[in-house]
Amino acid sequence: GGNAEAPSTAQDAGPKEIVLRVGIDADPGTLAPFVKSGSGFATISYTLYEYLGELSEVGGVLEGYIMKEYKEVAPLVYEVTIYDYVHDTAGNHINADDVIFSIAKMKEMGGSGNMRYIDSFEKVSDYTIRLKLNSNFVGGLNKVIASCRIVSKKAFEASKDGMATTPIGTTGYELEKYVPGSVVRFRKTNNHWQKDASKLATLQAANPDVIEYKIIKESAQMAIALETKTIDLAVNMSNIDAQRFMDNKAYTVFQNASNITNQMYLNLDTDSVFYNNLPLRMAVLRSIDKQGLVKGAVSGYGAPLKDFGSNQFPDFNPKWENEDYNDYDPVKAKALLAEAGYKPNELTLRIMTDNTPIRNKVAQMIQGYLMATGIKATILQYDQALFNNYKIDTKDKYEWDIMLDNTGASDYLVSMYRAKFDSRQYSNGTTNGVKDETLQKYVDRANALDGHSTTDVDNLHYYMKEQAYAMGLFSHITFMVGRDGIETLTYDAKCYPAPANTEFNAKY
Amino acid sequence: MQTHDKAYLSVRDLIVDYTSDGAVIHAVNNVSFDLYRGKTLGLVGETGAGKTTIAKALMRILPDISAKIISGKVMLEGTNLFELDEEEMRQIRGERISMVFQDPMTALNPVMKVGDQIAEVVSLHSKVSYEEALQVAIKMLETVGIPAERHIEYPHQFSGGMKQRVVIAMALACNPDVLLADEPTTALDVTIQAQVLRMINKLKNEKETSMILITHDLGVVAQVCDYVAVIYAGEIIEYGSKEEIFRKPSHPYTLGLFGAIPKLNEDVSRLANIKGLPPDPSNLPYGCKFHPRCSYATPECSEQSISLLPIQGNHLCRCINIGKMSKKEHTNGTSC
Amino acid sequence: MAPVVEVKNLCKYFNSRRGLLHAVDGVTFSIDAGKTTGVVGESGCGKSTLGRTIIHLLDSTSGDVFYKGRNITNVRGNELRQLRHQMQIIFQDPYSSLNPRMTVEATIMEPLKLYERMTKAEMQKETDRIMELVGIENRLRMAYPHELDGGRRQRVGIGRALSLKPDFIVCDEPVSSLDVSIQAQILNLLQDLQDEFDLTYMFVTHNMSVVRHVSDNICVMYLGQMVETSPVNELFDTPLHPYTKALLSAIPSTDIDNQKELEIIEGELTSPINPKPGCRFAKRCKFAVDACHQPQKLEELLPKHFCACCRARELNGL
Amino acid sequence: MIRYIIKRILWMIPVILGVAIFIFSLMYFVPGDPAAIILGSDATELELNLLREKLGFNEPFLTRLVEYLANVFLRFDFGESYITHNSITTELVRRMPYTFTLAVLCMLISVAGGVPLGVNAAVHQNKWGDRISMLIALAGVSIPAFWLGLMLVLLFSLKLGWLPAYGIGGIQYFILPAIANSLGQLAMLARQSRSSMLEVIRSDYIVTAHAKGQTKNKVIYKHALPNALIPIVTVAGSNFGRSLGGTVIIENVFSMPGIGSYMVTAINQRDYLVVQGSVILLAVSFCFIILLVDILYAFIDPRIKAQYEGVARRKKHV
Amino acid sequence: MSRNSNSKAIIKRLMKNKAAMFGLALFVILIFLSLVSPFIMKYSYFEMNPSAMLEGPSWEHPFGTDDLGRDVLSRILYGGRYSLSIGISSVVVALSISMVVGSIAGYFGGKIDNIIMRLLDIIQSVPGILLTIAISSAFGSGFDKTVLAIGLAQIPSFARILRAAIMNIRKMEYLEAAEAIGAKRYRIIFVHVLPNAMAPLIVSATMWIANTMLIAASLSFVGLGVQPPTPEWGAMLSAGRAYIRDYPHLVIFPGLFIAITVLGLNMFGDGLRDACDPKLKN
Ligand SMILES: Nc1ncnc2c1ncn2[C@@H]1O[C@H](COP(=O)(O)OP(=O)(O)OP(=O)(O)O)[C@@H](O)[C@H]1O
Ligand SMILES: Nc1ncnc2c1ncn2[C@@H]1O[C@H](COP(=O)(O)OP(=O)(O)OP(=O)(O)O)[C@@H](O)[C@H]1O
Ligand SMILES: [Mg+2]
Ligand SMILES: [Mg+2]
Repeated sequence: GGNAEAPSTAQDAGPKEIVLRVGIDADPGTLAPFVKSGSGFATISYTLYEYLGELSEVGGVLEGYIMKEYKEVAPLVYEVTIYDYVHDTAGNHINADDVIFSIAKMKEMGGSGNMRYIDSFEKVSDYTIRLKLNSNFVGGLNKVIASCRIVSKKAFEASKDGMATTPIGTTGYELEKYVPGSVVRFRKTNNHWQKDASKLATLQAANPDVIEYKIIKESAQMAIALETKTIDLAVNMSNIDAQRFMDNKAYTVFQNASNITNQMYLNLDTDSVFYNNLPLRMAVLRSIDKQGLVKGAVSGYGAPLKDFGSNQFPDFNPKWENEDYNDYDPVKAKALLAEAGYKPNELTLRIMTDNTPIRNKVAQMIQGYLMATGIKATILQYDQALFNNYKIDTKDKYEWDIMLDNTGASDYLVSMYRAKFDSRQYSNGTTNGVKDETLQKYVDRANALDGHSTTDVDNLHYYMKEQAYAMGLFSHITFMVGRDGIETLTYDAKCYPAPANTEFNAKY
Repeated sequence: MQTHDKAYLSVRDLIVDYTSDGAVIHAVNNVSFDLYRGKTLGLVGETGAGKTTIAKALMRILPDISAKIISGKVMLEGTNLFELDEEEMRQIRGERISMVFQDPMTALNPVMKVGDQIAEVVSLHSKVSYEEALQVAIKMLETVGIPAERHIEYPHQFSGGMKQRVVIAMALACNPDVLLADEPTTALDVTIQAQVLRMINKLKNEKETSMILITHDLGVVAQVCDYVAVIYAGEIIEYGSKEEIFRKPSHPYTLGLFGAIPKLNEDVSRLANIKGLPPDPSNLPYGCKFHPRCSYATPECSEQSISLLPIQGNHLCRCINIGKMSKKEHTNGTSC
Repeated sequence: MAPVVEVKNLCKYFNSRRGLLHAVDGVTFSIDAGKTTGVVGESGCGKSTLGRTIIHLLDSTSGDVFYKGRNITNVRGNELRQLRHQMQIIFQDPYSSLNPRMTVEATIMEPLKLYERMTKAEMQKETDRIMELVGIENRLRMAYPHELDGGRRQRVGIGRALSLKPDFIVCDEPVSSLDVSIQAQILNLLQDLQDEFDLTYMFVTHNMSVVRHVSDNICVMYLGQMVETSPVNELFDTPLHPYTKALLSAIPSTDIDNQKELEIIEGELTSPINPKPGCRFAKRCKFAVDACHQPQKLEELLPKHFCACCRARELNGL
Repeated sequence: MIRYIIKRILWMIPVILGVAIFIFSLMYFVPGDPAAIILGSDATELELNLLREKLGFNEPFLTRLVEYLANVFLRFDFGESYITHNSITTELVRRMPYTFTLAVLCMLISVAGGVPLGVNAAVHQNKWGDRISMLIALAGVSIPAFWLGLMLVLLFSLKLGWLPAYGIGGIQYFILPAIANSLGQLAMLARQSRSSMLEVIRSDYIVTAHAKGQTKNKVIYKHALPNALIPIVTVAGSNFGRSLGGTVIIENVFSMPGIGSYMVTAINQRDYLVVQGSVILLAVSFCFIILLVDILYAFIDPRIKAQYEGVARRKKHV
Repeated sequence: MSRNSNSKAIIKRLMKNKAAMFGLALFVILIFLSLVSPFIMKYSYFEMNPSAMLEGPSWEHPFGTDDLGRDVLSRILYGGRYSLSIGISSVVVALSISMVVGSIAGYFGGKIDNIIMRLLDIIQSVPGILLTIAISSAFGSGFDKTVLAIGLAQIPSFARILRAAIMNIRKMEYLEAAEAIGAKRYRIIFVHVLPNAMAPLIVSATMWIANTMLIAASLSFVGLGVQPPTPEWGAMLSAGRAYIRDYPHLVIFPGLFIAITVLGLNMFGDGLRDACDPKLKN
């Protein structure tokens, strides 16, 4: 990619400026580079800052942005070299000191959780730094590289508010206008440091002359904004709203499978009903019609999972697709329930979930499915903050029996297993209290740099399936709707669109 | 009631009803009377007798939601006020007929300067500039004994007596031909009452104003009035000159009224009293409205409607048993 | 005859926004047993406050109150509650003096419930007796105050006061909000009750003719102070204090044959807040001299006839 | 008057301090850990603890409270957001104009619409005019602002294209949100206006005004309305508080970068300092409006002015 | 309390007021429907039907179905239990606490009153909905917590209303009479003061029940309050706004029921106020 040439209508008197107005559904809150960014900033981020590097797409390959190359000098020790002609939009030259500064700041300010995998980092030469990682797992380096936004130390220190409103990055865009909470506008500088187009990574393109982000939090307003032509592209529209534009010639609806998938966890703490009761776990899993969830919760825009995660990743084994993954079987479920020692309607389970619209529906549907099997269920729904609290807080016993959550990864399927089932990260076994050495072994093997073979991944997959500790439910599709003339949209490895990469056709 | 050709204001067959919570209250029933130039008519009666209603009806300022003038006419120098349209009536209010209200504490607008409140009525009825109207107002204030410089003050800065004087000044500002004074002194202390009464008398004499004075204080009546109408349950039950009424009260109710007030200059060991209670105005007895409480009542009293008939000259009374009452009790009542 | 209530130098001050309000200021008088003592004066002169302070509804600021010779100024708690048996009050406003949510029966019975160890039946009987006494028909037993007219309400108030069988009752303008015909009924009732039970009344009013009718002795108050006190006829025949005189002559008479011009006291009642020493009437008094601005003493100028005016002797030729 | 205003302003200090303490304590006990939010769901317990330590969450309550109060009231520093690390003070100052413009506009709309509606209803009591006005008012109080907001957008932005649907810019951007946010208050004001007008219309001085020969309209607007204004102004003042509160919702619907939307984001992120700062700022501005209302009282009602000036009110006698 | 009232008179007047009775009838019908709905409705409020999602009104589903194919009518009727009980219980919470606070302040006056009033000043200077949101975010979401948050935030204004009423009653002579016959203080408060001071509080509490539904909707809007799947009307309304254009029945019907409740309770409250204060009538 990377063709910055916008196919503007040649007949026009002068070169028409291409303005792309993008509606985003969350407030970035700040434009600062080292602050942990929410979904609001994620979209804007690529227009403003560059990373050392990033995966080309979900499960893709690592592309250097500022990083020219890296090499492994010892196990878990890497030397990263950046281009020696990088400069930011204010003209500050970027060298290894700036990189060291940026990594240090990122770590200090907690801008990315991935920084915790860095054991130490130091400058090696003017344009080379040495990174020592502390964990042995596949994709570790990718995570670190793709989490480091690089800015000039000088520029950062000159900014009064840590670049919250006066950011200076190294992309082809410059901030033109910022009304916090409302509008962020960038203008192309035509002075990007990377003049060699062949060395540009996918997301480094700078197509529109002006990109203006508008924050529109109310979902109904997003559609209205498109219809009243006050935005050109709507990011993250609900499938309900998106459907309105599907048959409309004046708009293009972009569908993209999300890298974030929905999972269900069973409480396996020692005092849980599920503990030492495999038939019961199976009964619950078998009660759930994943296809039905797709239909009900996301109007069919998604797919049931055949593993804990989705098939987007390179380490997903295609043969799983046709196998049974504790799939819906109401008859068997009833039998399993009996086998587990419960009479119909004897057992009541608590389903905990956050309050996102999708999982809100999933929870209600699961409640219904369980009821059909003969298990009563109550729903405990918390806002994101409380949900995280109850999820992590293991000082006492869990407040739930079934937890619904989502997990995403940008590189490997096994990353998700590692995130949830690595007992080293949790004081109480895994995220759902599993204390199982075998599982730990499989997780470790599948994630190890010298592991991660098809067999290792298969072992993990089948073991998880047999033990029924948790289950992947479905993946869903995200919708971006653009007005006619927007040809292609590009997404990053976390499935956020990068508007600077948008390609337009003549109708725009 | 015989017509007096010099009658300045005459009221004929006035009937006013209120509706409240679905019940119809017969507040004024067939009231007729005349008012002469420069004379004062006293309307005397107990609470709820309908005195205020009569006065408000004359000015057509009854609450239009609940009150209804059923019939009657009010002739002011030959014009029937009830036939005027609202705009013409407005011209008459304040200019030709004005009213002093029962409670001086509440009759003044608390957020307007007293000077402005008086000036308002002046400027409504004469084609003078507001400045001039204010000058008139200030003069009126001085007339009632309030220093001119206090016209910029608000009602709350005045005492009760002064407020009543302001109200009177307001009522008199346009030299009305008829003044309706509704219990102008009931809310006041005796010493203040004396001041106000004296002032009313003075103004009346100077300006030849006709006045209707509503009160239930017979002392005030004796002090100020020329004629007296005793009202009971919305009817005039006795009418006459002050002398006639005080010397020879004829209706049993009037008699009772006189007997019930302790006298300053005389000792009785026990007050005569009227037994029972005033009738429920929504359910008035048939015939003589007083008969349930009357010690002279005969069966006829409840069988026919009783009319107001002259006993002597202009002295009218609504009772069929006057003749039958013993002479002794009669004189007893008048011993004041 | 021993006085039932004696008041010595009683003061009651209120804190007000602008200063100390001398509602009752150094009042001394006594009330004879079985008699009615009238207290008159203009609105706000402290009549009600005096009555309420005597029966301990308000705490006095200073001075003493004696009941049947016993100093009750500082009684508290149970002792005070016992005293309530003997001293009662009837209020001016029959509308606000009855709890709108209590029936006639409940109102009259409440004091009995509070004190007497009576059975329910006894209380019922006692209520019957009181209702008959004050002339309330038995059918109104379960009626609420708003269903009653002013006269009947006042009877209920009287009944409530009587149910404890008090000796002494403060009547705070019990008839001034009633119509004349009803007023006469109530006055007669009070009189009958007094005769029957040998009650002692302190009768507060501003209606001179009423006070003349009911009282044996009379006290005239002006701005918190007692200016004159004497037997009733004496006061009406030979008023000594200029204020009393003015008050009497300001009352319009119903005697149309002897109409006199009403006498006017110029000016109005001044504020009782932080008053200056001396005669408080001086400002409105046509006889005022410098000596009037000195504190005045209540002196017995004629037998049983006290007056607080330094010029009273001279003006009345005594 | 000036002294009164100064006194009131001084009194605001403890009130606002109280608000700060109150909100701080409330937020202190909020479950849901910002550290968990900041670090996301894959944080380890160790990391969480480190962050808590860093953010000072492990300090005792009082220490944190005192430190917070000192920062807010001595250094005018609301701290920095846990999430964005931005200075909350800067952010609040930046967002304030939008929120206030919106709230003031809301107040204007509700007054301009509600008062005439209520007065009209009162004047035509129990007639059609009254019924229709009150039906409008009832509809107003029963429609949630966000629902109305979206409906207005559909009509005026999408269908008619008259007004912008969201965002900020000129005054036209504020119109729809202001209408949506103020309808409920307009309705309340209409009801209040109606009932206080009804009360006033029954007053004697209104009859007096009629008796002077004043025209109906003048009586209503010159005599009645000014007297009915106190409760109306009171409601209008508290409506300002409601408008401020309403911005929490309406700013989100209309994507306005005011304090309300700032606060909602913060609540969901457990960004306590932001929530505290926003609430304190809104409370302070509400306090000022209440002060303004109190001062306005003095201009509406001379009696209140007199009170402020320390001249006691006319005494009321029973 | 058996001696309870002049309420008889109030009730009599109230019964005569057609609008008030109509309002009360609406409210009672809603309560009744919410109680019997499980027995009379064809569908239960949680029964999902994936083949009938987001259907508009029809004979089968008079109010249509929601995004999970549940019958909206059943949900609304059943949801009345939550909505109405949020209103009623939060009023009970607010009333019980504000009665204590208000009567202490009103009856004892003086310093205690001053302190209480200053505290209320402080709480009241936080605009109501903000306060509710703040309290609610402290408690978290859920039915009981929402009730508490809404109720607690209302205490200051209820306490003030009660205090004002008590201040009025304090001037009444029947209190003096009670004191004169030696009634003890608690008796005076509970027998003579409170019952007579409750009327304005009850009136505003009545009207306020309706308001809680709007507050609940607002709380849901900001992600607090009772969370769906609870078929609380405010939450349904808030959740349905995503469908406001394509499937308006998801917001219109809960909105309508809120409006009916508000209408009914306000009509009743207006009537109650008129009945308590007959002066106001004419
Ligand atoms: N607005 C009204 N609505 C209904 N009834 C009314 C109204 N005003 C007066 N009444 C009734 O009409 C009757 C006559 O009342 P009015 O005020 O004329 O009596 P009054 O003689 O002036 O009494 P008072 O001496 O108390 O002033 C009374 O029964 C009263 O209750
Ligand atoms: N509780 C109180 N607090 C403050 N001031 C009071 C109080 N009660 C009475 N006052 C004041 O004390 C003075 C005397 O009042 P009081 O009620 O005793 O007068 P009164 O002679 O009974 O008047 P009225 O004839 O109007 O009943 C008045 O100025 C009054 O305002
Ligand atoms: Mg009258
Ligand atoms: Mg008194």
